[in-house]
Amino acid sequence: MLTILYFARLRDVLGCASETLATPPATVRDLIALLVARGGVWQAELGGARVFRVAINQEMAQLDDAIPAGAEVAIFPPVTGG
Amino acid sequence: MLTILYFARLRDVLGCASETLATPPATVRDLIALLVARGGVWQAELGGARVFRVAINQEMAQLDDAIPAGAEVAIFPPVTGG
Amino acid sequence: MQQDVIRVQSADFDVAHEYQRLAGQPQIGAVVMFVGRVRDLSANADLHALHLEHYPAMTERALQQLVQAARARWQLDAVTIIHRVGRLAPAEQIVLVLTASPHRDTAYEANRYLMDYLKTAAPFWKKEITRHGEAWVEARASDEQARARWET
Amino acid sequence: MQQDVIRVQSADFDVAHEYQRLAGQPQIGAVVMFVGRVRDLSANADLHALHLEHYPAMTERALQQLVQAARARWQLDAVTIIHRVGRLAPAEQIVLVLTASPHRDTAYEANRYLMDYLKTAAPFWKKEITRHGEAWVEARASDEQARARWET
Repeated sequence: MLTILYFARLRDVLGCASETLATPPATVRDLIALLVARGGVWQAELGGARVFRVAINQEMAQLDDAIPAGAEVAIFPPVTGG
Repeated sequence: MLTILYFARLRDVLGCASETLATPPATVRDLIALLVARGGVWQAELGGARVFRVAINQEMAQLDDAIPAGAEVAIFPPVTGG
Repeated sequence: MQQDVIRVQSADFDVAHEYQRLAGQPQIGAVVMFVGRVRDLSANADLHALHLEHYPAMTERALQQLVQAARARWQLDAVTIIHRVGRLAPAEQIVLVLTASPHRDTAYEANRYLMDYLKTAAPFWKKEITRHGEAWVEARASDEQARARWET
Repeated sequence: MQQDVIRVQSADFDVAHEYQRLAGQPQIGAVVMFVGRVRDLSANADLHALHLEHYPAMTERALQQLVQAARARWQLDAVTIIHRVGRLAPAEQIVLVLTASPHRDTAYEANRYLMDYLKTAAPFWKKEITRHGEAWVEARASDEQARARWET
């Protein structure tokens, strides 16, 4: 199982703070493709037009990183703290 | 008339905190030559072996700067504050 | 002895208190403190507040890693990072980064390094609440460039 | 409105008090504070004290010129320079430089500029009083090099 968290502007635009997937994709790239396939705001936000970041188990991750079993994956806009 | 002030290590080595000259030299270079001519520690400190700084009327000065009438000239080691 | 303080909190912080913990340590020759504050540069005081959101499970871990990376580059006697979250009014404090070292160059550089990475690698997001509505702050290319300086 | 504080004093200073005067000013997004302190890196606590001498008629003038030079280079909301003189024990504070600006890069750079010039152009001299005797501190080439960076 995979938990996905969304933060900040992405959470607001997607209308979703968290969700779970019963059958997790193998990599971040696969996960993003699955989300983009939903179309609409999912495609608009994650389909290439806008920049976003991904963390796996609270560590910054890249598109080709594998998603381990039971992972917490977070998807969020570039950070703006400080 | 010219007032000369010495600070920090230079004052200690020269054994002099301040003095006055009745007939001031035209430039800093002339003043230093006059002091070096005293020989001994004066020559050792101001004759070229060691670095020192000069201020005229509380402004950093160069060797070729003219010394105005009634000036306060300060001679001191490179600063070490902060 | 490593003296690191890393905190994420909604409450305000007291710069004097954080500085005071370095008292009486003669190996510390230089302390640099950076305070980032809620700024409103508009002539009409348009900004009502910032809302600072973060990713709690990740934030402190990211800050810990950041401090360890700075310690790997520089000799530091103490590091403090405090970052606030929640609603913050104009002129309120957002972040404190304190670095203490025997040497001033080290204290300056480590401090700037920490801020440059904090701005690009720690999961905080700002939303502006103005008289015109609410809007998430967009990341700035200049912050990415500032971080990139350290990676050459 | 220029908000400069320039003081030379034997008394200690309070970083919190100096920072506090910036409270409630929403144009200030970034504050950098540098504190230089009496350091003793010897394993045996060799240093009894520093004695800080200065050239009173020149000191404040030199610091004023320094602040004006920084203001000519950067947009600064406030600058504070406080430098102590007299006898200072290990871990005591020597100097505070505070810079406030809308932008963090400006606050960092102006602060470092002020310290680099203060170290080479303001008439202060340090004498170390150790268990082995007294000795004037020699100027360091690295301080001259640090200043030279700003003159290219």
